Amino acid sequence: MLDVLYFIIPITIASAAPLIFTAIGGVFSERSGVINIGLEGLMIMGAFIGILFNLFFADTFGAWTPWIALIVAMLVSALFATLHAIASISFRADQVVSGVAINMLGLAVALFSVKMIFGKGQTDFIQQKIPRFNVPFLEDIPVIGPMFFKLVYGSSIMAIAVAFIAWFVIYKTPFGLRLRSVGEHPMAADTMGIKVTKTRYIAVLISGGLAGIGGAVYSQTITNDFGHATINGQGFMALAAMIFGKWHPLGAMGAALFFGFAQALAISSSSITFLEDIPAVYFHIFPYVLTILALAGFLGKAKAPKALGKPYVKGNR
Amino acid sequence: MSNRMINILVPMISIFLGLLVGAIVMLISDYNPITGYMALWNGIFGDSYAIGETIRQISPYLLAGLAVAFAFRTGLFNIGVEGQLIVGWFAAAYVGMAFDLPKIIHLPFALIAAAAAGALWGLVPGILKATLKVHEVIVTIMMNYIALHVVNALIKTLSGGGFKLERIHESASLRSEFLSNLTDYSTLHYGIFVALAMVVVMWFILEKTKTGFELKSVGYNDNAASYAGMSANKNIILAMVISGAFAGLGGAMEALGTFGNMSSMGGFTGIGFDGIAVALLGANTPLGVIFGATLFGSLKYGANNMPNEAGIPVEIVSIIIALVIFFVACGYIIRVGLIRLRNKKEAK
Amino acid sequence: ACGSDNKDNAGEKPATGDSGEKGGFSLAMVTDVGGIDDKSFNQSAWKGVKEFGEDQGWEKGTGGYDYLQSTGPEDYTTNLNNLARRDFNLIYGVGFLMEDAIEDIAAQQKDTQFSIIDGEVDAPNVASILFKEQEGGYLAGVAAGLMTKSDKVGFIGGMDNPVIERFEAGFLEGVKAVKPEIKVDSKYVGAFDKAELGKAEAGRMYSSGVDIIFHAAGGTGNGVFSEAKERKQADKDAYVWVIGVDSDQYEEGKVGDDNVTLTSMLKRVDVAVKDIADLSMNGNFPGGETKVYGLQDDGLGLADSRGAIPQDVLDQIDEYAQKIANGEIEVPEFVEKKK
Amino acid sequence: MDYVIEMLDVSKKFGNFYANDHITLQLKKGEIHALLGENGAGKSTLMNVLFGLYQPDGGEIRVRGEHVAITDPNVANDLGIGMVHQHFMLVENLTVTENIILGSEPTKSGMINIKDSAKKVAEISKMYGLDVDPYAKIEDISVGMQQRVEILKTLYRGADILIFDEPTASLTPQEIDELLNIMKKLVAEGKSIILITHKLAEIMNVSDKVTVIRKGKGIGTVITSETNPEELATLMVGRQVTFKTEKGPSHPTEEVLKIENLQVNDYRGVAKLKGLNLSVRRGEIVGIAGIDGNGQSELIEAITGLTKVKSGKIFINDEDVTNKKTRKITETGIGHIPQDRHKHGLILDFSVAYNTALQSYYHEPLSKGGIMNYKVINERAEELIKEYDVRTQGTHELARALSGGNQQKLIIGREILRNPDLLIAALPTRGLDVGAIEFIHRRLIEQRDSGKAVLLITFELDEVMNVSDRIAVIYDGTIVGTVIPQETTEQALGLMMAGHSKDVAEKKVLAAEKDGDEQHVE
Ligand SMILES: Nc1ncnc2c1ncn2[C@@H]1O[C@H](COP(=O)(O)OP(=O)(O)OP(=O)(O)O)[C@@H](O)[C@H]1O
Ligand SMILES: Nc1ncnc2c1ncn2[C@@H]1O[C@H](COP(=O)(O)OP(=O)(O)OP(=O)(O)O)[C@@H](O)[C@H]1O
Ligand SMILES: [Mg+2]
Ligand SMILES: [Mg+2]
Repeated sequence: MLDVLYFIIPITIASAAPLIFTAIGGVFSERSGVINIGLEGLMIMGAFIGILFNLFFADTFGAWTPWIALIVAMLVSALFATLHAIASISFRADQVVSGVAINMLGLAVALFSVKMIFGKGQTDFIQQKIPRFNVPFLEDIPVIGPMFFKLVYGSSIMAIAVAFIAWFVIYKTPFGLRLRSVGEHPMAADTMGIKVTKTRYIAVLISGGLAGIGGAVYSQTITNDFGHATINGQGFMALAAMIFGKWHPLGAMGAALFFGFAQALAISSSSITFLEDIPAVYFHIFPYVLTILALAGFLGKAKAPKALGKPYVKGNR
Repeated sequence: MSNRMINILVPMISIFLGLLVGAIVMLISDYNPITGYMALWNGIFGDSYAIGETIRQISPYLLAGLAVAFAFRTGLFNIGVEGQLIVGWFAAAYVGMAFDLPKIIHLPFALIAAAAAGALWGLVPGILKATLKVHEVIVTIMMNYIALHVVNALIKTLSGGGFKLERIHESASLRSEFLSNLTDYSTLHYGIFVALAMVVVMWFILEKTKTGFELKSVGYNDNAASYAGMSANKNIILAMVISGAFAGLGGAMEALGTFGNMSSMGGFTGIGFDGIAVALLGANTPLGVIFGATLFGSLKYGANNMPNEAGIPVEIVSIIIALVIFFVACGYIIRVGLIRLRNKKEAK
Repeated sequence: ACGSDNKDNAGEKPATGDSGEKGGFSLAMVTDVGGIDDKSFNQSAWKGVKEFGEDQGWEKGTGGYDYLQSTGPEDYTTNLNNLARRDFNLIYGVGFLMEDAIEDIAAQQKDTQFSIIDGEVDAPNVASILFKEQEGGYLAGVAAGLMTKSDKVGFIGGMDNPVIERFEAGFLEGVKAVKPEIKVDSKYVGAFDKAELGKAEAGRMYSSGVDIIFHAAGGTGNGVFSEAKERKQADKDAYVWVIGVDSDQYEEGKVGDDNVTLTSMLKRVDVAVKDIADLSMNGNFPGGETKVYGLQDDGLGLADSRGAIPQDVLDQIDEYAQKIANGEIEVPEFVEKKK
Repeated sequence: MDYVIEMLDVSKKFGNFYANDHITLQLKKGEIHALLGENGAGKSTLMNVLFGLYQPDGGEIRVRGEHVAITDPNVANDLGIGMVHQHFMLVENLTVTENIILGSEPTKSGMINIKDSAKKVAEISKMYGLDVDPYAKIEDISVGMQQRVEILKTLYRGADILIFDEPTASLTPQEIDELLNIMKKLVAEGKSIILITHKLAEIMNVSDKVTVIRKGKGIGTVITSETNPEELATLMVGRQVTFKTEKGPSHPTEEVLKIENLQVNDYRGVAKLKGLNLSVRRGEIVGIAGIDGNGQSELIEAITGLTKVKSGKIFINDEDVTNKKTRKITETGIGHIPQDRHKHGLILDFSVAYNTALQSYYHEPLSKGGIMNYKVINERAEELIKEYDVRTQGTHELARALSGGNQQKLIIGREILRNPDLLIAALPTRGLDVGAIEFIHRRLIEQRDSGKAVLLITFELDEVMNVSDRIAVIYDGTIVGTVIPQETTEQALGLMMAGHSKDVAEKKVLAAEKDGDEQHVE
């Protein structure tokens, strides 16, 4: 039993990390009232930029490369998210359509660039990956140590830290209060002198940045190169995690961990002897079915920010 | 400039802007935009074959768009059109191959099977939403993956370990000698008529029937709807079922028309996700969906000719499609610009 | 209006009966979604087409050699048709998913020759190309069986379809031939593009003591490599290996100065493509036939292990290869279902 | 000059329509200046211009003599202008304190200093007698407290010019009294107030001056002490308005609604109705008087099947309808004017015509065999609009574009035209101008006179006294007593609403009167 946990928990955390970043990005955007279904496209951009930077600067930065690549991916994806911000905040575009366009555009631009730069459909493999390491001291704690602190990715720790930071920012700082008020009742915020548009822009840019990191973490821990299938559906899973987590950063983290857990559970149980005769398809659909059951079972209704999806127009009721 | 004029101009200008930016991208990457767009044009309208294929491509988009739009009208976001379409595809392909019936029975049977499968796939999130308030977006995303894996497993079982179902019988096919000959052997099939009929059905349901009145009421204000004695829950389920049925029929287009069978799927078709854009581009109205699907289908199909005729990589084409969608979404700002222009003119 | 004045001839001209007699010969291919550089059969097929064309001194494009990429299954027929209309003499469709499309188009474009890779189509103007993946898989199995220290090896497949099953069947046989008591952990993740699943599955296998994994899982295999590399990086002495598939995946296995790629099972689509092109150009197009390429025809093989496999083991593998080639060993196509 | 605010010749256009057409309003320091006008006259618009939410299309604004351009609410805040909006500007899922400090949050090392803020909020609230719970969430507190939060928001920011846009529309009589006292206190401290209200008594009570606008145009400014409600109403509407609703005696016959020992819990499981009994007969209007939150909403929801009844029975025309479906109950002959017209009464994005069909669309001839007949629906809507004087550009206009008064008339028309045996009218005149109120009252009485039963739920003592034939006072989930309006006083009613039984209340009132008389004698 313990053996199974030793396997499941690290995989859960590792595969949840990219989702955590991205889902929390989603939390920022949607808490400000802007639907962001473009998370997938933003992740793609991040995954691509992360690999690109890593390949080009591995010689310059050595072991620091993957970390700097995360930052660069964050910046580029944030820039890319500006498109979504302009369309949905300033131009009052339908936020869902704009997001769909972002998804298409992200993939197309990234693949086109890969073709132009590498002359082929996918990049080379990076050599400076995000490393796994053992957390000193903590790894020696019996039971817990090997589960949580052996061979962990720095990026996983970051993801969990980001979730807590996001919680702090959203619930404890003036910016967070303004963010929430803008997403709930922008006119009220406006009457209090809060710049609704500016706040929403910032939120969408943050979501772009975090999704970019999410993508870059994914590509630098799991695929190690970038191609057309590197990110497929991760962004939508992050979206689901965000809603599952009730638009709360820690909730989103929990949901992402849950997805990772369901996945790991399916994989590990597929090797249990007495389950061997069960057709593989049951294991393949297990994580998704489990998610639905979990939602139906005990998590109940999620309430979206009230002004979600509605462009703010001064003076409109 | 009348208001009607503006309504027509806005999408035109959006498409033009998308193409313009696309041209710049082509220029930057050393391709000739004129050749490129000529190829796009020829790819869409170049000859009867191209036209036939373009229309063929529009059919599933129409249905996917209707599915998304219908759900939206009741206040539901159905991201699960993709999965509903896949199970519909499977059901139609299965009925098409497994039975041998006269066409007059077989074809409708296959279509109904597809609609029913899609409806069933929509029913699950519908029920969960209505009874347990589970958010339909998550459930439908999960249902997409489940559809993919389950259908692949079914195909494997039914084909005795193979990767595709047998071809459907002629009696279940939407393919038409006549349409094919008319369009120089394109795969154009009768599906487009099914799709257009569904546009009418959606319009009819929403605008003419009691059910439509209730669905819209719940969509706009479920509190007021239940005050008026309507059952919000019943309508949520109904909307998801009808939406799923449209999506399932979208799958039937592929099963009974374009492909004539079903192979195991390496990934999503993408049609369901594109349906979101199709629906919203059309403001969730039946007529609008025709516009959105035509735009999407034409670009998507015509784009194939850009690498073929002008040697332009498909990725640029995807960039252009994305840009067009993007600018169409930004139609509001273009409208504002046009109205300003008009007012200035009138002032003079 | 401008579209009709200056029509591009290439795109407009319908297929005519005399396309074969135009003096020259030309060939083209339609790729699957992966495109011509998928590090898999599309890439290999394009390599064949390109090399053949270059050997003849042709240019890329109409009248020489070319390809069209599909963005989804709905593009197959159109792309095949477009190429046929551009008067290519021989057109390849890459991948079994293209069977139906080729069947349709071949019936319409009777003067064009088609060839389907990995699939079978019964039509007079279609040559079908199949591979005995099981033979390559067998060699991979032998290599794994001889190299494993833990007597536990793994197989990770993408989707469970007949082609991938041949890889698996051969691999299982190969391992068994070396040492029947070696345990093979064999899993399909259900997708070719889910690297995170490949990684998790590989992680499970390595943790359970498996030391060599053979993958036939496309992009999912990326995850297998990254798991192996991480283990290697964390512990330079770790004994973890991956056997690549389709093309030489040595690059994928690099981790610092080490490499986790034991070898790769090559599937030489390029060899088959060139073979058919040759036959066709010389008027011997095997229309209506199915050509099955095996070890004997150089259709399959193992990549250079670059020292990862010692010479004496290589010699043993060669022996097996010999036996397969001359028919002494017959490798089954299907996995014997466990009861 | 000692004007703190001067709006001179201010105009504001929406499209080509003048919502404010050269209006002038001057506010002196330390005065309460009332702004009066019919629904849709342009009061809110004018104030939104002053607060920087709208930009004027003409005219000048001076604050303390200085010409200013109020480009957004920030500027207004800086100028010391605070506004309590007609529709509350509160973020429902935030706490009272968070709403108040929003936009100027005190921080301690990057974190919002909630503790200090809450303390400060508590201080200010104590200073002005505005009782709030700093840590409560807005969605959990009463409308009255929300109102106080709105006021605190402006005070917290140090505003000394306060705009109140219809602050009393949704308050109970007690809360209104409190609020008016607070306003007096505020001006006594040197603050200046612009007050919008439709209730002339309030204007007479607290204001110093009244500016009247009609259809976007300024009609003039009068000194409150030199005018009377009748004159104001005439100025505002442009014709004579009767205040006391004319009505003859009632002739109640058989019972339409009978409620026995009704118990209802709210969604949290808290008991809201605790054994309520009630009976309403044909030919009478029964008023339910009570303070908001004593079970009125639950009572209506239970009767109409919108919530589950825990125990007890409800009969309509002798038929047991307890826990039946809403549709079923409506069919037995109930008409319902809901208390929240935007939430329940209308589908704002539907056309006026569609809204008129909301309760009857499934009947012939509006629909037949599942198919709607929009031609008939439109014709009926046209009739309804005419009969109920709903001012709209046509049946195809969206309900959203109608003013509150017209929306209300639409709902009332819809419900009455269904000819229900029992009409439930919940706060039917909230936020409406005197003209509209008069109209609605007349309709309710007509309904009674034609032999129907009417159940009127209201927080307004005036209304309940004028319109009802019988008043049942609700307190804490039960009816504490039933009185006849002519035989009781507002004071007695008030005491009963605070939970005293009828006898106790009447005795107390008598004692107080005696007290008052005696003091008078001395
Ligand atoms: N955002 C808007 N867009 C267009 N027209 C508007 C808008 N807001 C108000 N109006 C118009 O301005 C007029 C005045 O509206 P306003 O809200 O100022 O009325 P009011 O006097 O406050 O009414 P009430 O007593 O009902 O609150 C309305 O008749 C309406 O037609
Ligand atoms: N978005 C809008 N577009 C056009 N006119 C509007 C809009 N919003 C409000 N109005 C107009 O503003 C006027 C006043 O609206 P308001 O909502 O203040 O009415 P009200 O009587 O105060 O209603 P409430 O019962 O909500 O207080 C109405 O005449 C209405 O026509
Ligand atoms: Mg107003
Ligand atoms: Mg009002």
